[in-house]
Amino acid sequence: MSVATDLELDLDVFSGPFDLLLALVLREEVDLLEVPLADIVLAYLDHLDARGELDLEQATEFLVLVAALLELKSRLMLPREEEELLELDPGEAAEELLARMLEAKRYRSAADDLRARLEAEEGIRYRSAPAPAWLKRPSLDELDAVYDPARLGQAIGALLKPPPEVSLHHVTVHAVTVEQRLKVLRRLLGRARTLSFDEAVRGADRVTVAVTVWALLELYKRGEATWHQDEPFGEITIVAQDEPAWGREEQAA
Amino acid sequence: MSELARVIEALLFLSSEPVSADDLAEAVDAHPDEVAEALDELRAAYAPGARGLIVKEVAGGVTLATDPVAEAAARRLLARPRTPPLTPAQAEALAIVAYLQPVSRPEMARIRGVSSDSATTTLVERGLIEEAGRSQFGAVLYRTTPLFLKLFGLNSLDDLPDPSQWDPTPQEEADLRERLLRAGEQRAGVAPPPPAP
Amino acid sequence: MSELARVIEALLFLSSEPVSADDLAEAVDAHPDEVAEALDELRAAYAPGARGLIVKEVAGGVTLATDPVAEAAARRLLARPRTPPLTPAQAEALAIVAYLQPVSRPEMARIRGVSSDSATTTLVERGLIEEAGRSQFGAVLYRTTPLFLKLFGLNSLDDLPDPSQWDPTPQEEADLRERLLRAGEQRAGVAPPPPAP
Repeated sequence: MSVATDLELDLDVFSGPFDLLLALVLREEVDLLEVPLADIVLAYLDHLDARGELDLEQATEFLVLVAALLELKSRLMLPREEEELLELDPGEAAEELLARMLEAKRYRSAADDLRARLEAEEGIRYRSAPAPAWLKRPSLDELDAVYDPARLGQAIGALLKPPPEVSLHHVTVHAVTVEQRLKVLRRLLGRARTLSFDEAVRGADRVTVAVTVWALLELYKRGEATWHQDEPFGEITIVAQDEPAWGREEQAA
Repeated sequence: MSELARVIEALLFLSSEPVSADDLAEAVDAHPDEVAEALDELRAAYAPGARGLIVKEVAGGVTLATDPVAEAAARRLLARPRTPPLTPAQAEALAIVAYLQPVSRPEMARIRGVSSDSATTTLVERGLIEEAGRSQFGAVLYRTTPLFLKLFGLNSLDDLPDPSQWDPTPQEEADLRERLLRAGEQRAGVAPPPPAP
Repeated sequence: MSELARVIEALLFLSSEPVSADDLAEAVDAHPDEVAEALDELRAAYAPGARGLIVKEVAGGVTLATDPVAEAAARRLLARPRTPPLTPAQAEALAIVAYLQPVSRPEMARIRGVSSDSATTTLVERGLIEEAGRSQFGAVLYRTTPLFLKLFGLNSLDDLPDPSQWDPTPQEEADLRERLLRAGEQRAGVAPPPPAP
């Protein structure tokens, strides 16, 4: 069972299975900016609690999907132009910021003006009762055609085409699992008792690096390895423990 | 004109239904005698022949109505069909009704993948479609009107263009409805789950 | 009151939307000058304070509306407020649409610095703005509706004041620029570069 179909969400902006939310976000029918990702993680933890066991396959999938959503959301929150702004020299940046502040102020004031206008119209009501139907009935004889029937054929023809399938490709592009990374780590630790994290993830993409960290946590939990890092951003050294479990790889799943 | 008569004039103007003397008295927070007096004042102001409007007593209360003097002009103003260009949503809703009639709103929503309520309301207002009874589930059904045929220059519904012109995979006409619904469900869609990693 | 003024009064009463002078002239089959004269006659008959109704010029046409004197009673009779006030977010989103239309949500978000999605949805629901096609990037564009003009007492969008009147004075602008420049230099000079991810 995939976590995407398995995980039921009940958020303010959305209620339903996780995969539907993904599809809606990708089709821009749900605004990712309004989706609280932390709540999704909490829902997932509840989901794990309810199941009472950790399905590594599912955990990996969830991690990858949420990471992709996080990246997407952070990009939305920091539009590209903001990045460009950071690269401007202080003078240019000040001018750019000034222009934006002026623009924002202009429309805030315009908003105040509109509200004042609406208030001034307070108490003025318009009649909304429809005119009697017998007065509105047109005489068909005097009418000319104004619409092209082809418009209807086109409209119905377009509706007959099924839409292209929503591609989740770029969300699930890296299908790396915790088990795969566990195998790699165990193999490496089987050869050398000490290992640097950089070696373990050499040439790997970011998702693989993230999943490797997850696998490392798993090794630690099982008492198969410890690791240490002497300073922030420094090298992480992984050390195999005395009671190695190498060779029992398949059992872990 | 007294303020009470002015207020009552405004209330009669706003209300699409005749208003009873009791309701008027309650709304203006005045004694029924005062309301009756104000109504007399209004009737005098709208004496037949004086204005374009008249005060009418009908079952259930008082109402403002137009004087027959304006009937011909009113027909010219109101009986002219409004024919602004159709929006994409309106064209789709109208096409569905035209080809599948009678058809219900839920069915239209399933085919388009989104609700067509405002498009449908506009099409009814413009007289292009009208209600045609109810489905077995109680949903209002719609069909096109004679005005629709006229404005599209069609002699009958048989003259509707063959959708296979615009449809890449023409099939028998009989299953048009079913194919539309299938495509619509995909559109509204519950997208297929992403491939498992 | 002249017969022409009476007929026009009836037409304004019947039509649910403001009627343009051209449409009136066509409906009553009279010269525009005669219509203008009859409208003056009507305006005099409905001079502010005289009646419960007033003649309003909104949304490109003429219409009858109630005098505010009747508002309290109208609220009691119809049991609903005329129109709820706008929140600041809704007013800002509406101002941007009013001045920049057609405009997309991303553009509104860029100007306001925050997403305007829920404000936009509410404005659409209240009929103040509507969709106006799609931008070249596929984003839905918005424009204001005739109802917007009506409720805000505007005859056309040209009646909106020039927004540059709210811009700061050159002196204020120079001060602001100076302050921004200083802040920018401090950031660039003193603060450490952002940590690598």
